[in-house]
Amino acid sequence: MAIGETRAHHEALGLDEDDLRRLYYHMLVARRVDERSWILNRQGKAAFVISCQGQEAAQVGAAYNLRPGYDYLYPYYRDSGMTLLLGQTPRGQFLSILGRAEDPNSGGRQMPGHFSDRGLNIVTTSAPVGVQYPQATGTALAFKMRGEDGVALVCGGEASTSGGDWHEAMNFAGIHDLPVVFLIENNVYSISTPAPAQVAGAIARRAEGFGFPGYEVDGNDVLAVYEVAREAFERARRGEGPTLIEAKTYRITAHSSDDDDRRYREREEIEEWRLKDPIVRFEKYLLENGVLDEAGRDEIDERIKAEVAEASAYAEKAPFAEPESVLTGVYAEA
Amino acid sequence: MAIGETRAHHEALGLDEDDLRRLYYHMLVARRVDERSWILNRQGKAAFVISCQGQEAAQVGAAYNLRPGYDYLYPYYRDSGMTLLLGQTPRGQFLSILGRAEDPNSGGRQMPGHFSDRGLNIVTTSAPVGVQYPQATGTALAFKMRGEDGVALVCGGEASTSGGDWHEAMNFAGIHDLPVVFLIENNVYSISTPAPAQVAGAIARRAEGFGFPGYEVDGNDVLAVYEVAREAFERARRGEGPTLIEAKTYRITAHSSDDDDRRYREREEIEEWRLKDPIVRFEKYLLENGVLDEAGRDEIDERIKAEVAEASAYAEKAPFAEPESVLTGVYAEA
Amino acid sequence: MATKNLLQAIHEGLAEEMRSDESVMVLGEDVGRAGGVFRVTQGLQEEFGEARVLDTPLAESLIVGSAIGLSANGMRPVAEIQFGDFITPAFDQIVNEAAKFYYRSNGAWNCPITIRAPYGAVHGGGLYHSQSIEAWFSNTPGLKVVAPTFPADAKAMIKSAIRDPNPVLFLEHKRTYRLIKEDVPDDNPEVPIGEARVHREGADITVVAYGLMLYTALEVADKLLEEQGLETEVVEPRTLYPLDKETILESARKTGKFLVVSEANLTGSVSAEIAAVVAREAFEWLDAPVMRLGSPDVPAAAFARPMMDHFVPSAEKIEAAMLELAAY
Amino acid sequence: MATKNLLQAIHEGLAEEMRSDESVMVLGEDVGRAGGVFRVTQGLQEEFGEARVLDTPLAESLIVGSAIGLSANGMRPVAEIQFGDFITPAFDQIVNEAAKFYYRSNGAWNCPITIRAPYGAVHGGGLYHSQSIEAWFSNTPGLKVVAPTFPADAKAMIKSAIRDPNPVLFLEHKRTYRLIKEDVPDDNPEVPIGEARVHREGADITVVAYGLMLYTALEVADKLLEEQGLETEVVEPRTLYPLDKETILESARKTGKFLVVSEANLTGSVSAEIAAVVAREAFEWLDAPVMRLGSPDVPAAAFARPMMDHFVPSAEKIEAAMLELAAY
Ligand SMILES: Cc1ncc(C[n+]2csc(CCOP(=O)(O)OP(=O)(O)O)c2C)c(N)n1
Ligand SMILES: Cc1ncc(C[n+]2csc(CCOP(=O)(O)OP(=O)(O)O)c2C)c(N)n1
Ligand SMILES: [Mg+2]
Ligand SMILES: [Mg+2]
Repeated sequence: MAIGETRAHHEALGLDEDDLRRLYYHMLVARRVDERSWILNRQGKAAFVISCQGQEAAQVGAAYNLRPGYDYLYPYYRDSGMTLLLGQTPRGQFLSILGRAEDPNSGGRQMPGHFSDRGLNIVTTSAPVGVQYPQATGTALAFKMRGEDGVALVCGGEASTSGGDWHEAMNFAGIHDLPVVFLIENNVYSISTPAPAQVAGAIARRAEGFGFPGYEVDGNDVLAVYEVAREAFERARRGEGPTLIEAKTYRITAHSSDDDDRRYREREEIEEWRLKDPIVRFEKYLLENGVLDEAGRDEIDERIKAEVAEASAYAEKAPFAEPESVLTGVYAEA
Repeated sequence: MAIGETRAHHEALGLDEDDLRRLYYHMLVARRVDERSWILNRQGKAAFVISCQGQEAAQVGAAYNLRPGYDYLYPYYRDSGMTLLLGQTPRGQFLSILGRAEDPNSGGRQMPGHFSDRGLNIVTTSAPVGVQYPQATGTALAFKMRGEDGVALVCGGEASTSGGDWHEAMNFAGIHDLPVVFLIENNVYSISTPAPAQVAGAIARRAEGFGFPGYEVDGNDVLAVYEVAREAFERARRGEGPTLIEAKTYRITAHSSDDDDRRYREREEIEEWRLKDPIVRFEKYLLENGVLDEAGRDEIDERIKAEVAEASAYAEKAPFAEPESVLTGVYAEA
Repeated sequence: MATKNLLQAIHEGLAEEMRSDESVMVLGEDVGRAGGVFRVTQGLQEEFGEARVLDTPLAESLIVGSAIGLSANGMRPVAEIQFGDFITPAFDQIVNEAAKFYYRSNGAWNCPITIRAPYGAVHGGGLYHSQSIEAWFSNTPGLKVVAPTFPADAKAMIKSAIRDPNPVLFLEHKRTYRLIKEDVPDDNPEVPIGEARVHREGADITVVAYGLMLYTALEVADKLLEEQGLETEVVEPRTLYPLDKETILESARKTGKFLVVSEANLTGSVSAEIAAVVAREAFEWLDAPVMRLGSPDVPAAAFARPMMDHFVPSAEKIEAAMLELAAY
Repeated sequence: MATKNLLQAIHEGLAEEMRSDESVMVLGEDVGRAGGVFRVTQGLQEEFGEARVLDTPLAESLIVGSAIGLSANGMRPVAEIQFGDFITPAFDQIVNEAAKFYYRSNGAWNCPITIRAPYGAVHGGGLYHSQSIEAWFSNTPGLKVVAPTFPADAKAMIKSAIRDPNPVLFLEHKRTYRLIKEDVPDDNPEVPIGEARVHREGADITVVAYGLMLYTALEVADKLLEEQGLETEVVEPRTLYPLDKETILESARKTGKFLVVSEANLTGSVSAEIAAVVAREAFEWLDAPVMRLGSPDVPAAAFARPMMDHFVPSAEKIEAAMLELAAY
């Protein structure tokens, strides 16, 4: 499926207008939080930013199938679109970006993008790329052992398929028909390395070799992602096993605030992809289908912007953890 | 391709009768050396045996495409059929099995089956399963960088595809069209674990996902293996990239002399596979096609047995390395 | 009450935990029908089924990684690594993941997994079935590394490991699996992680050792008492990380003469840490240099028997070191 | 002659080796057009082409494993690990493969590869862009671990590493990349692997340090000389494995007061080995306990700046330790 127009088929998917507005809201909130983070970075307030921009449709579309606090999510560092959808807040995100004591992910211990939320079953994440895949299969196996219909959604960029962990997990999931959904957000770059130097063949086609389905989907089409992910979640809940989804998308920003992407990609390429911006595309769909009008859209955006401003301001004023706190919490007590 | 009769097509493959006798000789020599090793083990002389038995066709058929000392071989521990074909000797094999100073692989440092021969470009091997795959891609890359037409043949059991190293190497080989041939000797077991608990989907089909060809072949048919491997080697030499070959075969012996396979497999299963013994099958082909007669076959076998007896006797009398020698040779001198 | 060797004691500890807690499970290569290459898990699959005693693919990163994910979803997995030498592919999952789960999530997620790994040189094992792997893991806060030697301790400590809310690497010396039997009562006392054990008291010298070297040290200590009246205090750390510094230091301060023996390649081994702690915190009490004895700095034990025997510290070498120390 | 910082010096050493030996090549993540995330390889791809400066997939085991295979077929690869924290997936290929190639083949195959890895805490790096990884690799015979600190040394040692017929792990402290500049003459003298460097002589106390801690120790030594007339001898190991014991011991015996400072989590760090060697072999000369200072035993440096600054040993802490030592 090539990247194209969002298909007018939400009714066919069983999504009502509230669903659509929810999807839209969460895509936009992720975008606006991200944009604000860059401002904090440019102001010298945030040491590090790593962005979801461009990938919001893939994230929100897939994660919309999760039952928060029941299913498990193993996100990767760009998946703020998912964690915000599940119930993390802009405030929490800014607290994390600024490394404050109240950072819900790590209390300021970890870099931004290292999500964690026990209540929401967002499993604590780290930086080594790919480690989440075997972990997610274990979580899925626990569901299966107990006869529960929980699903583990595990995500990564296309480069996360280059490491052995991805493969070991794919094989294990295939052997035991585990209820796990692998979502690869293929955004064309791994820092500076373009996909052809990273990925041989085609990611989605690899699932076949493990005996389960793999789909390539237009990752900038939130409904298309939702649809294929829904199929995957249902399959997992029926006990039929894993699914691999490769969402073709694009990283609009530099890899992170530490990266200067002019070293390795042309401005034109980015501009081209900006035209395919998943939020703009979905907006168009909503306008065309009468779900939103311009005023309604502006109203949502204003609401989000206010929320983001408040959250950012809150975080900026929030205290750091005590320096000495780094010494504690190394071992859990029985 | 199901396991069946050896197809009468050596002429079509460009193999003459000398080739066939060479193939046969090397399959048989590997078998007889292996059988003798078990006797040494039962006599308490050999601490450890790990066998090629049942896999000789896959090994000799594939390795017959190697140019010794030019192409590189990354064998795995069962590949004595390959190393003997390339030029290692039964004497060397027994010296290794008995851990003697003259052991060509390691001077008694390593367990049997850890092959190494600098002159023959058999790269030193170890025990951790799967490590050879990335190494083989590096070796292939060096050939490619220098514009040489060398090929790296790298081998492992089906369980060696479960670890990440195999996958990382497959991906890298696919990206750069490296001249490497991956040979998986699928002998149904990984120690006690049967293939369905080890391998999801189908190994051969995984190559597709990396953009290069994968073949499943009757691993007990030496000519069939030779044919598909020849195609792979030619492809590599033409600069067209890697090939994956899954040779379906069977481990006739226990995993090793330390293993008691009655814990996990039925005797009947083994007996069934004994009927498909690759050596017996190839013998039948040679007899039917008039390449050998019974007398000729017996003559070869007698010659081999004498050679094996001499080699074993030599090794039994050969000295161990000085105990103190373990202290030296840790670092190479400039 | 029954006498058991190390292997049986660990087996029994596992079985009892699995009986009393449904979330406890075992996973690893060939742990099921085969019962593991050393037979520690023999019979468990029959009793607890294929799901709770799971044969995994040959993929150590997956074994530990999936154990982490199982623990995140309510299970208490015990992962078996077939040989310690093959734990290397799981290094990332152990030191970067399991060990940091609790700290990095600011206490929200913990990681109650146990990783069992046989270690140490064994005849016929060669370079890759022999290594002493403890130093790789003893610079990693968040992880616990235990290496009990005696059967009763091992049974108690496998239980402590399983119940511990943190990841525990449980090391088993292969040559001690069947070396001795001892009484392992049904109501075996608990042995908490983090407590060393004083095996014999003595006023003259201290020897710290674990694994096979502990047995050898105890034998030599008996011999030197008998032959020369030398009173050796023998201390077994049992937990290698974090160390029970107090017990070790107490002994060092008492005897003033300190030797640590381990089978690991000497340089960079855990015995370096033990020696460093003593050199720092018992300095004023020391009557002799802090001594260490280990294997030579070569990759690992060789296959050929005479070569291997030259590698592992022998009773003679231990005796010589003890006498050298005593002579100060 | 030009003044260069550490990063530039390493870059220049690499470039010169690539110019003089066609078999030298660089591979790693983003080393090509991007020139590496720290820019050490910037410009190399333009000069030497895409093959000899190769962007690899994100797969550290592959990076090291393929480097091994390249070296087995005539190349001299320099593998870059983007951050030392991510070397863990390559652990098996490094300690079980590269380090054992020569020994296990009884000298037939060697493995002349260099693995560069930035290490150490840096602001904003958090737990996974901060670790001191040297202890993981300093119990592995067959491997060499070097960690030069000053630019001229680093340039010379990257060349020594590339030319060495053994695998060399080349550690670069991130916070020292641009910290100082010094003259790095074109005919920079060679620095063999395995030789420590005495940065300043002194009769009162010895401080051993490397990486960022070396700079801090040198500053504190200057300060204490000026303020209190304390004469500190500062020794930099430069090679962490195997150690230059002679130089370290000579200094310990001279001053009788010994402190080793490192940024690694204290317990199980390389400084344990250094302390153990001194405690064993300089005992008779010691006037004080062998002291160590390191980071606390917590997983790694935190993200938030105040938390990170609390983690890394500060000049104040180093000064306090030196004064405590001097007071004996
Ligand atoms: C094991 C490991 N190696 C290297 C890195 C450094 N690194 C962080 S993100 C990244 C690129 C990942 O690319 P991709 O998976 O495509 O995700 P994207 O950033 O494009 O979303 C790299 C190399 C890492 N975090 N972990
Ligand atoms: C990384 C690693 N884990 C575990 C082992 C122990 N081990 C040795 S051989 C083997 C089974 C390998 O099975 P397969 O790849 O199918 O080869 P086969 O023995 O059947 O020929 C195992 C588990 C090992 N050598 N390396
Ligand atoms: Mg990407
Ligand atoms: Mg097999």
